[in-house]
Amino acid sequence: MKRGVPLIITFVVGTVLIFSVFIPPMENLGENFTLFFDIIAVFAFFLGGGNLLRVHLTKLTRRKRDWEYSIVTIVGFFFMLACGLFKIGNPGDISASLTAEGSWFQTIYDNVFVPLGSTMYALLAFFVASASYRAFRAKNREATILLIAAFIILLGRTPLGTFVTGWIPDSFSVLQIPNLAIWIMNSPNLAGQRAIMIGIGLGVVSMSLRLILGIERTYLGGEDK
Amino acid sequence: MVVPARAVPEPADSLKADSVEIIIAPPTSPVVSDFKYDDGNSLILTWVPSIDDLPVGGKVLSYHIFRSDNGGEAKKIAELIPGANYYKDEDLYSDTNYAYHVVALSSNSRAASFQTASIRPQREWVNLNLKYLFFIALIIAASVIYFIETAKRGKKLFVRKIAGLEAVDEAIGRATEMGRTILFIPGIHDMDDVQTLAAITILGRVSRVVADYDTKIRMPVARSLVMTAARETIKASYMSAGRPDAYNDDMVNYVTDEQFGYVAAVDGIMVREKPATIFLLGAFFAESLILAETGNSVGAIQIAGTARPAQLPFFIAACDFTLIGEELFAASAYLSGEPKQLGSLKGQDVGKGIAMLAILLGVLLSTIAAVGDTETITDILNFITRVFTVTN
Amino acid sequence: MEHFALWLAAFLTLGIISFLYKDNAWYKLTEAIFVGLSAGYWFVTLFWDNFYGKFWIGKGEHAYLYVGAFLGLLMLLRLIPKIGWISRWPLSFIVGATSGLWLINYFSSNIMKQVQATIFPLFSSQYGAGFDAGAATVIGNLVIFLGTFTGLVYFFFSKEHKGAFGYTAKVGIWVIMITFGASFGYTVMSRMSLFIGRIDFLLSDWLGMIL
Amino acid sequence: MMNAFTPPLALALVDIGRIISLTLIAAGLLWLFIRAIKLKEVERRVIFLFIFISVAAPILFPTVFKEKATPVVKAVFDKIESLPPGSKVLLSYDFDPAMAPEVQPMADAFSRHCLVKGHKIIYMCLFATGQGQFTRTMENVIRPEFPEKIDGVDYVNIGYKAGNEGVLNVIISDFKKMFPTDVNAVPYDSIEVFKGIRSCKDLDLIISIGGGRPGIKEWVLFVGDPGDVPIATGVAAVVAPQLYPYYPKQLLGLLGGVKGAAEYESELVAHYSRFKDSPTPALLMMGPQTLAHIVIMAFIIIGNVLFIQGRRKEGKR
Repeated sequence: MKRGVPLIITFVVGTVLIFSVFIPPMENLGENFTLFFDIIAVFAFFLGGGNLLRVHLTKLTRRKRDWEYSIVTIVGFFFMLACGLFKIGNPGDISASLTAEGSWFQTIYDNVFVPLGSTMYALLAFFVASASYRAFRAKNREATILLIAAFIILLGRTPLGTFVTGWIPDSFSVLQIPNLAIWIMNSPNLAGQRAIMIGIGLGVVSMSLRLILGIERTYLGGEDK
Repeated sequence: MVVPARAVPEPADSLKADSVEIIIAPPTSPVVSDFKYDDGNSLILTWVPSIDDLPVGGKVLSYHIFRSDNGGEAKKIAELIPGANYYKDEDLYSDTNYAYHVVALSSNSRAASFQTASIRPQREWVNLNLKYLFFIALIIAASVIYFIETAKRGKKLFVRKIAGLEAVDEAIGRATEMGRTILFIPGIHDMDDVQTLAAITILGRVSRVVADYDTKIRMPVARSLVMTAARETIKASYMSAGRPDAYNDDMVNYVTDEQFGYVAAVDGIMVREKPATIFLLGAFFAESLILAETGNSVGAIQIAGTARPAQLPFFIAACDFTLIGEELFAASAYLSGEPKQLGSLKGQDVGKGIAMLAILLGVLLSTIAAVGDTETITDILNFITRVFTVTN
Repeated sequence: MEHFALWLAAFLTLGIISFLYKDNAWYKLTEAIFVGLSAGYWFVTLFWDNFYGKFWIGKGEHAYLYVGAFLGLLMLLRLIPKIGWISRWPLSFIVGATSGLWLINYFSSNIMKQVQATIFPLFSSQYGAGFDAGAATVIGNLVIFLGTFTGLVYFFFSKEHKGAFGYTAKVGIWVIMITFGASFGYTVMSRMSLFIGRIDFLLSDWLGMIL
Repeated sequence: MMNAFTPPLALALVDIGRIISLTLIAAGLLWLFIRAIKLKEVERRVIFLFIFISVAAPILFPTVFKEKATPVVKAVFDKIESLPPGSKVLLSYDFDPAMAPEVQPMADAFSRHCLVKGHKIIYMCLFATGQGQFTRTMENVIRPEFPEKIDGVDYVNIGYKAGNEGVLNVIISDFKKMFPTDVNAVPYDSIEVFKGIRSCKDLDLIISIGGGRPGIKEWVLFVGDPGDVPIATGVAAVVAPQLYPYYPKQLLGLLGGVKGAAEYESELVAHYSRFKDSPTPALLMMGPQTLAHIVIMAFIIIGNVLFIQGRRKEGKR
C-alpha cells in the first residue's frame, strides 16, 4: 500500500495522459489535470501557510535571532488574509470584487507589492555588472569565446560600436560591430539555442519515462524494498 | 427555405451612386464537411467567392455565415472579410445536424448562396495527423526502455563524465568539513513543471549523501506542494541511510509563492547563514542571477541547472558548475550510478542521433533541391519535412 | 493618504536597495513585510480563484472537480502521522500526470519543431549578390546547421569526448558559449531599464527633482 | 524634459552636474584600472556604486550621447529624405501601450520627418489599441509642432479594422473597400490625401511600427512582397534580430528598440535645426543605458587586466 499503490497511480496516470494526445475524445484530459492541480494546490497551501506560521511563531517564542521581524511577517500574513478573505477595508460588502478600487487589498498591492517586486527585480542591473566583471575573464578557450561574444554584443548596443568600426567599407558591412552583433544573435546564437532545446526535449522524455515506469522513485522512498 | 438571389453580374466599372442598389452575384458551391481528427465538435465550410468579389474594384464588402441547427431557423454566426472562402465552426455537438449558407454583402444589397446539406460532426478515435509524432516518440521511448532492460541484464554501459555532477560529492563534503549548511533551491515553479520534478529527483540523491555525512541541509521553497514532496524525499533518504531519527521536517520550509518575495527571503538566508554549498536546480526566471550572485558573494560553491535557455547564461557566469538543459534531467540517473538508470541516458542518445540524421539529410537534400531541383529529391525532402511537422 | 503611499513605496524601495551595501535592519524589515503580505496575498488569490471560483461559482459544472478536492484532502492527511503515508497518493498522481503531460509536449515543441526549423537550404538562387546579402547569409546558414549539429554532439552521453568526436564536441561547446555570451550581453539593456524605472520613481515621483 | 523653456540658470546647473558626474566616472574607472595593473581586485560594492552613478546621473542631469545612425536606420531616414514633397507615406500603428515606451518615439520621429518634408501621411493601425497611441502623436507632435497641417489634406487617420492580415489582403488591391471613410466619417473619395490612391501599390512608402502580431511580418508577406511597395519598420528590441533576414531585400530598413529610435532622433536633429528643441525621449533614455554599458565593458576590461597580471606574476614565480 505504501509503495505499490503510488507506483501504480504514477504509471496509469502518466500513460493515460501520453496516449490522450493522440485520441481526440480524450484531448481535454491535459486541461482537466491543470484544474485538478490548482485545487490540490489550494489544499496544500494549508500545509505551506501553516508551516510559515509555525516557523515564525517558533522563532518568536524561542526568541531566536531576529525574532522581532517574525512579528511583522505574522501580522502581515493575517492582515492580508483579513483584507482578502473577509474583505476588510473593501468599500463594498463580502461579495465585492477583491481588487475593487480603493480596497485595502488593492492599495497594498499597488503601493507595497509593486515597488517591492520591481525593486528586487531591478537589483539585476547591479548583479549583471558584478557577474560580468568576475565571469568574463579569458581563463580558457571557452571563457574567451564567452567573453568575446558578450563584448561584441555590448559594444553593438552603444554608439561606440558604430564609431569603432565605421571605417569598414559597406561591402563588408557585416563586419561592422552593430551588424556583427546582429549576425551573432541570428546565427551562432540560434544554433546554440536549438541544440540546447533539442537536448532538453530528449532529457524530459527520458526522465518522464523513468518516473512513469517507476525506475526513478526517490520521491517515494529511496532504494529500499 | 433560403431562396438564393439570382443576379446578373454587371461590369465592374459601372459603379453608381450609393442610392442605387449595387447588385452582386452570390457566393457559390458551399460545401460543409467534417473537420478531421477532433472530438466531433467542429465542421469546416468552404465556398467559391462571389464573382463580384474582385481584388480591384470589387463590390463585395463582407460575407456573413448563417447556420441552421437541426433544421431550425438560420442564425448569423460569423462575419468575414472579402476574399474569404472557408470557415471553421467550432464548439458544436456531435448529436446535432448543421446546415449553412453564405451571404455576400455589398454596401446596400446582399446575395445568398444555396444552403448546404445538413451534417453532423464526426468523432474520430485516433488523430492520424499526429502519426509521425507518435512513431518517432515510440522509437525514442522504445530505445530508452531497451537500454534500461539491457542494463538490467548486466551489460556494462559507458557514460561520459559530467563535471557539474562529479562535483556534487565534493561540494557536500566541503559543507560537512566546514560545519556549514547546504542550501537547496528547487526553482520557483510548482510540481506541475518537469524541471521541478528533475530537482526533486536530484534532491533524492543529494539528501542521501547528506544523510550519510550527517550534514545540515536547508531548503526554503516557494510552493506548498514542493514542500510536501521535498520532505517526503529527504525523509526517504534518511530512512534508507538508516538514520530516520536524524530527519526533521524543519529542513524544508515554505516561504511565499511570490517570486521576488521568495527571492528576498532566500537572499537573506544566504547572507545570514553563509551556506558552504548552494544547489540552484529547477525552473528559474529573472531571479537566477540575483540568487547566484548573492550566493557567490558569501563564498559558497554553487551547482546550478535549469532547462530555461534564457537563464543559463547567468548561471554559467555566476556559478561554479552549471548543468545545461539536458544534463539537468540526466543528473539524477547519473548520480544514482545504477545501470538501469544510466541505460536511459543511452536511449536519449538514440534520439539525438535521429535528430542529427534528420537535420543532416534535410539540409543536404534541400540544398540540392534549391540548386538543382530534381523531383525525387524534392519528394524525399517533402517527406522528411512532413514527418517533423506537427499539425493539430 | 496618497502622500503616505508614496513615502511608503519609497521607504520599501530604498530598503531593498540597501541590501546591496550589506544585510541590515532596514532590509530585514522590508523582507519580513514582503514575505508576510505576499504569502497572504497568494493564499487569498488561490482561494477565490481556484476554490470559491470553481466550487461555488462553477458549481456542478465539472463533477470531476470533486476528484481534485478528494486528492487535496488526502494531501492534508499528512497532518495525522499514522496515516500520513496516504498523502503519497496525490503526490504520485501529480508526478505521473506532469511526466505524461510534458513528455509529448516537450517532444513536439522542443524536438520535432526545432528539427523541422533546421531543415533549410544552405544557399538558394534567391539570395542576391554582394557580401552582406549573399555570403553573410550563406555563412550564417552554415553556422546554424553546423552549430546545431555539433551542439548535439556535445550533449552525447554515451561516448567519451576523444579524437574526432571530441573535436566536434569542442566546436559544439564553443557555439553554446557564443550563445550564452550573446544572450547575456543582449539582456543587459533590459535589466538596466528596470533600474532606470526605479531611479525615475525615486527622483521624479518621490523627490520631484526632475525638470 | 529639457527644452527651450528651461531657464538658463537651471541649464547651467545641469551642465555642471553632468560634467562632474562624467568626470567622476571616468576618473574612478581610470583609478581602478591602475589598481588592476597592480593586481588589486575591485570589491563588488564599488561596481554597484559605479552602476548607480552611471544610471542616476544621466537621469538627474539629462545626458545625451551622439548616436551615429547604423546603415539599417540610415536607410529609412534616407528613404523619407529622398522622396519628393507630396509623396504618400503610410504609418501603421501596430502596437499597444505595453510596447509604447520603445516604439512610440519612433512613430513620433517618423511623423515629424514626413511632415517637415511635406509628405502626406496616412495613419492606420492593425492593433485596436493603436488608435490611442496615434492620439499621442496627434497631441504631442502634430498639433503643437505642425499647427498649419490640415487633417485630410496633409494627413488622414483611417483608424482600425479587425481582420489582421485579411485587412492587408484587401488594401493591397483596394483601400476603399476596407476603409470607405476615415475615422471622422469623411468619405474616401472626398479625402484629399487619397487623390490618386487606389491601393497600397500607389503608396511611396509603408512603415509598420510595433513588432507584434499582426505587424511587420504580415505587412511584408501580404503587401510588400506581392505589391512591390517599399516597406520599413520600427520594432521592439527583442523582435529586431528575427527581422534582419528580411533586410535589405524585403525591408528597406528597420529601427530596433530604444537604440534604433535614438539613432533616428539624432539624425533628425542633425538635419533639421527646427527639431533642436523638440523632445527626444529615446536619446534621453539612451543616456543612462550607454553609460551603464560602457561602465560594464570597462569592468570586463579591468577584470581581464587583473587576470593577465595575475597569470604573469604566477609565471614569474
